[in-house]
Amino acid sequence: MSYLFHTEEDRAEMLGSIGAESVQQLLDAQVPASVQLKRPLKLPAATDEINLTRELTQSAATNASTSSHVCFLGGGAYDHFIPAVVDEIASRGEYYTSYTPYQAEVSQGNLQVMFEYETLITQLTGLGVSNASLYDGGSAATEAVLMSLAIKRDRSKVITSDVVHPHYRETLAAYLHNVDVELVVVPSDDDGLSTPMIDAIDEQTACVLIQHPNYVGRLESVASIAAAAKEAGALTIESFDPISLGRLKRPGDLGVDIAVAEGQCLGNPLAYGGPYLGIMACREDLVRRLPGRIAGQTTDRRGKRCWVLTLQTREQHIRRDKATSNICSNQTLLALRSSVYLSLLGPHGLRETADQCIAKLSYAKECFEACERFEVLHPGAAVKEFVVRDLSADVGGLMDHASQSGVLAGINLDPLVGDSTSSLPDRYQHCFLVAVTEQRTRSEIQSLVRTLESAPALASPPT
Amino acid sequence: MSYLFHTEEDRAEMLGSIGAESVQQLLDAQVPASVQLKRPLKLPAATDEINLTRELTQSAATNASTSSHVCFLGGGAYDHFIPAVVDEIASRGEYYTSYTPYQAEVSQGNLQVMFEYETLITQLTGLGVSNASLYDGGSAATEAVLMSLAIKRDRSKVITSDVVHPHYRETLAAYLHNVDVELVVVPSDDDGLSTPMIDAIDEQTACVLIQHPNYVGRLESVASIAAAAKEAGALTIESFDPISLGRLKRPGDLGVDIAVAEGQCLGNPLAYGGPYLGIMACREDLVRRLPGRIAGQTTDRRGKRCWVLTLQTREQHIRRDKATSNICSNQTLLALRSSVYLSLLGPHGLRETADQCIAKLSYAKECFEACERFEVLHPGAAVKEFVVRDLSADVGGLMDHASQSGVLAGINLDPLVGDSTSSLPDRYQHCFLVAVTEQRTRSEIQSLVRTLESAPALASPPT
Amino acid sequence: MRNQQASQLLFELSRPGRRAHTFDSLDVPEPDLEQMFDSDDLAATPPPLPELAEGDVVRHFVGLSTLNMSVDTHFYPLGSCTMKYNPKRNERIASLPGFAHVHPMQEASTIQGLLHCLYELQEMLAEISGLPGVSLQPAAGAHGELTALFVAAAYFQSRGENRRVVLTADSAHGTNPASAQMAGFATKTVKSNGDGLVDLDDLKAKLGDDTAVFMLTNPNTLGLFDRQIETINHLVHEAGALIYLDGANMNAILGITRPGDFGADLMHYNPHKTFSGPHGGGGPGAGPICVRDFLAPFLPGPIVTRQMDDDGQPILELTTPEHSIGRVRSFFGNVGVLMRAYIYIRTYGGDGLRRVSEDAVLGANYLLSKVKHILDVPHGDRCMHEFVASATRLKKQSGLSAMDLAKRVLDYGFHAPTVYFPLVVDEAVMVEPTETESKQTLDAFAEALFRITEESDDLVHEAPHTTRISRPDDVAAARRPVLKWSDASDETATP
Amino acid sequence: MRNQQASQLLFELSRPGRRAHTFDSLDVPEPDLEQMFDSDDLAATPPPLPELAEGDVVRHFVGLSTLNMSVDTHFYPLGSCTMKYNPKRNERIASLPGFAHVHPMQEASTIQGLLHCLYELQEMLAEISGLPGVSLQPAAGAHGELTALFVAAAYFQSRGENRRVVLTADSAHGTNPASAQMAGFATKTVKSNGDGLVDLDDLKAKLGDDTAVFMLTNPNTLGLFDRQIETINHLVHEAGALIYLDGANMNAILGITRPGDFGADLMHYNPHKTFSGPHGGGGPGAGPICVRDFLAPFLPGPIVTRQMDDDGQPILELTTPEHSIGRVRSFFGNVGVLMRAYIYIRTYGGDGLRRVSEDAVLGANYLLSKVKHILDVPHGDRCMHEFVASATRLKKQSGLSAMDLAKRVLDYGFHAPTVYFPLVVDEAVMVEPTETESKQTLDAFAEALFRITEESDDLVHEAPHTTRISRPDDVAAARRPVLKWSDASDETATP
Ligand SMILES: Cc1ncc(COP(=O)(O)O)c(C=O)c1O
Ligand SMILES: Cc1ncc(COP(=O)(O)O)c(C=O)c1O
Repeated sequence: MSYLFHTEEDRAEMLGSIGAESVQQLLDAQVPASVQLKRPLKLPAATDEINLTRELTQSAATNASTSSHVCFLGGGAYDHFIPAVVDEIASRGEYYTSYTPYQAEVSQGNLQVMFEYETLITQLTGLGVSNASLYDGGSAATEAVLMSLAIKRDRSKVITSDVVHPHYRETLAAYLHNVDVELVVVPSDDDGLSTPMIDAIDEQTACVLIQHPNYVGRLESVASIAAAAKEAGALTIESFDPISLGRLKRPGDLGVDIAVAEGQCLGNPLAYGGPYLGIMACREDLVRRLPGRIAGQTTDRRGKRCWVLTLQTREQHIRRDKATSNICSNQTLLALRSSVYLSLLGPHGLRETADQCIAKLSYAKECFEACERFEVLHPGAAVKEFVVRDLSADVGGLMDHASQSGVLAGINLDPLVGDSTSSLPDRYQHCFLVAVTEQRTRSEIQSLVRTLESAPALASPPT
Repeated sequence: MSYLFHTEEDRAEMLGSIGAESVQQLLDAQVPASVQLKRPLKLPAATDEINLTRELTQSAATNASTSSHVCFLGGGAYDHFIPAVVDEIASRGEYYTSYTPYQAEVSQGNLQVMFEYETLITQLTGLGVSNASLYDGGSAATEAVLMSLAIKRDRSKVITSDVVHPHYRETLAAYLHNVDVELVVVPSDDDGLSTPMIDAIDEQTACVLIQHPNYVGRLESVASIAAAAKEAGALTIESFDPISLGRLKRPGDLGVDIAVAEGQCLGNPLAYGGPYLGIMACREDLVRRLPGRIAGQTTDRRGKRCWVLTLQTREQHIRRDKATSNICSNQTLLALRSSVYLSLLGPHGLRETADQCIAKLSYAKECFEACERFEVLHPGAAVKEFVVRDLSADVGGLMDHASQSGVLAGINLDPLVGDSTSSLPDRYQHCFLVAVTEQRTRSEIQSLVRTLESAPALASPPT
Repeated sequence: MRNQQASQLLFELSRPGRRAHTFDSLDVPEPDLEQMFDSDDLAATPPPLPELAEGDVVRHFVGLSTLNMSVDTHFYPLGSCTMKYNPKRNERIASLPGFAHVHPMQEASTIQGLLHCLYELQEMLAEISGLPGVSLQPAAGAHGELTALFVAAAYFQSRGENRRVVLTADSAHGTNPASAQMAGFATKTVKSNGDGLVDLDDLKAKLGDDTAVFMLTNPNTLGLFDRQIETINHLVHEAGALIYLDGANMNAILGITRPGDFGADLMHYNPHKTFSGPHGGGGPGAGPICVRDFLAPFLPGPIVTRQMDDDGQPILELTTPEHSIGRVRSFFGNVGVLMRAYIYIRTYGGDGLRRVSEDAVLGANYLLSKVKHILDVPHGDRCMHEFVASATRLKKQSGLSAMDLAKRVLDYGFHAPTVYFPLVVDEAVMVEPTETESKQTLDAFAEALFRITEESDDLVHEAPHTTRISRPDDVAAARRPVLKWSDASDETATP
Repeated sequence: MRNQQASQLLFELSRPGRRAHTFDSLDVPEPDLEQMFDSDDLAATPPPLPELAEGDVVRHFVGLSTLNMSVDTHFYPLGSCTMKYNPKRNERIASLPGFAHVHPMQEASTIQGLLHCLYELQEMLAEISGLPGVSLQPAAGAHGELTALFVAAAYFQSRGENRRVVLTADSAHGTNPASAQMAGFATKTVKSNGDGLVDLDDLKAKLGDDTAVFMLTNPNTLGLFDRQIETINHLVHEAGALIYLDGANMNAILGITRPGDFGADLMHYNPHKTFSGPHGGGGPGAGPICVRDFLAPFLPGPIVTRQMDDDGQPILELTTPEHSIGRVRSFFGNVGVLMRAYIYIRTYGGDGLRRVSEDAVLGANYLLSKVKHILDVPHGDRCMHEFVASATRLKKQSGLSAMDLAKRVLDYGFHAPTVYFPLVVDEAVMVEPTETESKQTLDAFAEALFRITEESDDLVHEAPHTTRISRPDDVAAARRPVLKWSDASDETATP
């Protein structure tokens, strides 16, 4: 039956050795009859590989995907190209069917990969130390805030901005709900920038959390904000876009203390939101408060260089309720994928990828700007995302229209506008967020704009 | 550039060590200027992975395939299910990027796989020995004939039948064209059986080549034919269908001397015809005339069981023009896939697969029989293929109609009917060959018949 | 047969100017970056990543992979981790573009097939647990614990109850107290009794008005089902608190008993354990949670719900529960892992899942029946899906620790059991064979343990002998952390 | 770290009743087989295949894979085999359902995308070779040789010429004479001269009225380009014979010189060498052939041709040449391998391919410049893409043979070079580094060779020491062949 091994003969022999009549007898001896389930589980019937493969292949084919549609969706998850090498490596059983490297002697592969990943992340961010991964960009941003609060024990204010990723802020709010911390979301200025945040920083501030480029694609004045935070004795957390660092300055070079990112863009499939990769790096002196596993270098009994999990006293399995975080399973396989991705790209490939995004985004912006119907909200520099306003249609309907023509045109920002801690400001009403990666072609961009332009307009535009 | 390694610095150092100014100088020293190409090759420009992947993914999507269409095509290549395990194993670099196991010490994986494959094939066929693979079913059938001719040096007649796979006969004819051998293609009887062949066997006959089930899906009287051949001192070669052996008697149990098969059905992708797997097994005493590589068991210097390429004096790299065949590269990776497939199926899975084919074929036959428009040519037992006649339409047009509705309905036999050595007899005019594998469902079969039934009929049916 | 270069680091293989990923020229105009960007924003040079050829990258990472033990290559009886066979069909199906290449911000209307699977998975998890409210959002078991505690906190808050304490068992996994602390609770530890079960007196003593949740692992980390469960259930609920079930050990009880039926109010699953999601060298996992109906309004959103359209056709939508705690991560959840769980459950069906647990219990008891002749097994000769032996006697007799034993096991071609966990057993050796190992393998493993106890102490002390490295110096690693390559010393190659 | 069970054979792992692949019940009526079939046709029991669980199968074959060296894991300088990096994008793209799951009997109208690629590949191969007629049908290099000889035979037959002899070089690969014999020709061997090139006098002596074809390898198996090529060309054609080029060494001359331009009338490619098709542990390969225009009518069919439809859109069709020899196998050809070649050529383009050959030549000459200080290299210090050294001096001095050297190389983590081929060099050591290896790797390999020559004779004689097995007894294997498992002795497991 499916993946089971024991033949009837095996079962009999095994029960004999145990000295039991049946497995039921073993269970009855342990599980009170009163709590045993007396009926079969009500689940769909067992299905063989042929039928399940057929059924789910057909089901998969009903979903729009980046294979069936041209994707301009972003907002923290991007349709960047995944080189074939990444899939080939990550599909090796020795990687994906192993556990956390608790026995270093038979886990040197995973441990070296983790050590290399950590090094790559420090190279990428310009910061001194990286952990071996967290769950995703959103929880990583939150863990960075918790880490800051632990470092700045006497401070209880966290400052962020309304152009930081709505999901990240919503996560942060959920985590902070039961603890005695004030979360201040500072409104961005008309240019979609978080600079006003500077004025909110005070002596009570443990940390500021900014995103660069921010959710609406704008480049923040990270260095100024970090300088102001430092001045006030607060820590600066930057949520960065890894691809953008092919061209933009690194967090470590901007005065940032803790850098976090969603690592999906580094060779990981979109997979409707996960598993993704939470990246986290920080100043070297903060390492003992860093959450998550860390691999480090040491030597074996024969003096040979090797790798181990280290600084484990930060972790839950040693320190229980005193740990820096509760994280146990992390995203090692995704960290592996990202290491392979970064190794393939190298410095020049990363720069070229960023530059291709910038060039194609610029072209897309121009195409929208050339169109009467649309307004590009924030002109100026951007790496892979920008906001377009269309007053002549319901944005949801517009996006539906496009997806029926095979284009995933953008993220409808209307549902994200509001006045909760996680909302976007009103300025983004009637807007959508367009992401352009290096994969998009000139003709795809042209057809995006053409498709949207041809969508029916509302009888009376909204006010 | 793509997969190259040398940096400019490397190049300079390497040239320095060689003592050459440039690679061009190295070339000029060896390749006469008169034959050097003075212009760049006229090939499409280099294309990066992103663009090539996009272009060819789009190109692939334009092809009908068993993923986009329901496939009832057979004729020696079948849409059997390929378990995920097969792909996973065969995509391991240690298998697919290694060479022929010339250094046994670092090739024990491939060698053991070959030895296991050979054993599996002997278990499957009931014959004493198997080689490690030939190119495909067609060339394997031909090699078996050449092998028979080499064994029966004093005989020069080869007998086969007009219901043996047309491609196999065409291949055989091409190979025999320059040698002094008479190829006799005996017409089948009205039931599509090759029994008349028996009367053609004589003292000059080196071998008979039959296919069972034959090209039109009929079960041959293999045992009688083999007995007659044996009586006349000739060898019997059976081209079998591996899946059918889940239910049918094995070649070795029918008195066959050499069994060959197309092994595509054992876990290998259709891939528009190749690479496929030529299976060949024979009586143990014929092994020294067997073409192709063979792995055998031996011990190492420490007495440990191990595997090597053996009986190499049959092969071209040792015996050159005295070899049993010229084959060098074979189909090891496909043999691996088939070994994994057979290991997963086991005796019961193979039987169940055959039985599901038989049941679904029977159902399909009934559906066609229930339809006035169609005639099922040969009633009676069949494993996975049968012939349908439609006098009311041009068969080519009928098949086109079906494929436009997402069904690859069958092989149009009209183009194969004729009077060359490789033709099918006239009885198969206006016919098509339908194959039904375990993958087909009741509703797919129903829609096959419905689709064909709904095809426009000819104004005046052919005569 | 080792490729010597494979022990080098990526950074040591790097050569300036070497390239793998290259690009065709742009098909759009090249913008003037200097003009477009503020010069303060631009980096003069890209990050100093290594420069490699594609062949370098492949050989490096393929080579490294061969230094790992894994379920695909070795028996991996790592207690508490349920290292069962990871089906290849799960990998293939979950990787189809229609599942794997779907953007998380796509509208529900464009992904009905996927949402159908996720909806069914919610229903399945509810049925298996006996708890009707399901959130697929958490990214791992620990994340599920945390999320459920947020839910519990919101629930009590909604009732105006100020319950600030979470009780955890001393045999619990470290994530339990860590999650409780992170969720803003104070923690108290409940002791185990001599049978390895919850010490009821201690539980009673610690339960009070301020108790929000008792976090229970059942079967617990000793592989024992707590037969006092009804009493526990009564006591905790009497005190007005909730029971949280750490579902890491669900592999023992699928279709046999349901957390909802034995008193749990909230729980998480580890689909990467119970439902064969591969562990990926440490992750990803997923941590879906199930809760009682009265807790469902507090679950994080979105959740997949089903409506009927005008034609009576089901339409799947994403909704957020009324009093939702919000969200605990970005986007929907670890869909890739969840899809594998879904495929796994579809493969077995209800009877099959029960059989999975039965075979897991059979295998563990069989191995226990052999191992008890080799090592002490302090908590009796019956267990559920795993058992915990102790190397204390061995340590006394020959100075060999659980660690020594574990290291020597590696030489026999098996991964080691979990050691030194749970903390309530000295020199713990925690063995979980899972249902996807043959009797032959279990016999060979028991035989290896036996042989090791007969071997010379030195041999075992110095183990492992056949692995790439001998025991690493953990102390030096922590004392003088080297956490990234700068120009770490190179390996020299001698065969 | 070796899993001991991995050395067992599938058949030894088998247990009656164990199952991997299982089936849902039939969705059509179950026929009565007894009634349907003649009882003579039915087997009482299915073939006695092994019975295994899915986990058995995976662990077994994954385990075995780790006993192979391969390009993905090791430098593999196996002369004549062009073990270059096998690009992963080729694997991914060729495996797309629209290429990999196409039935060979589909009508051309349903596979225009695929036929477009194959058509372009024909054009590319014609351009690279300078020979316009192309057949993609042959399944490997040797099969290409045979097919081309059939074409030559048909050509001469069409002219009424009775030419029954094929000349092959003494340095040629064994497939050359074997193919000639199989194609019905008599064979004669042409000697090499002292420079390792064709001995022109011997060629002249053997050329005659009865000569059909001279099979030439150029660059030859010594890695030398025959600079007498124009003379050879002249002599052979003067005699009314054709020149066949064994294209196994095309990796040396892409875009540098073309067989059609230096006199070849027919040739094969080995896309699994030159165009990066993986070797699969021995195959599959492909052996497309290119011929001069006057030979094209004899090629096997089908061939992809391009027509324009009424709208001027290209339509691809399958046609059979007018005087076709028929076919040499079933169906179209080894499309999976051909698609990889197509993708490879598209990746590099024309300039890129030339660079491939330049780097192959550079790498080989560089390695030669190092190795010549370690071993004798009888044919000078310049080569094309490979070179042949000789261990004769070593043998005289220390009794170490090419074989000993090769075995010891394995211990250094490299695959061995080809040894004892070509036959014209004593104790031949044939090294082909390919263009996809770094200078570091070449240096490490040369260093290993050097060290080996300094090592104690015994150490080298007894090599390899670090592999799974020591040297196998080939003689016993051939003398008492054990070619299948019956109940071959089991391995016992001691670490
Ligand atoms: C008993 C127990 N609880 C909780 C966890 C944490 O689960 P995860 O690693 O998925 O976060 C584990 C994992 O090892 C466990 O064994
Ligand atoms: C020089 C030469 N010719 C011909 C061949 C035969 O090619 P294949 O193995 O593809 O049949 C080879 C393969 O090793 C070769 O090296």
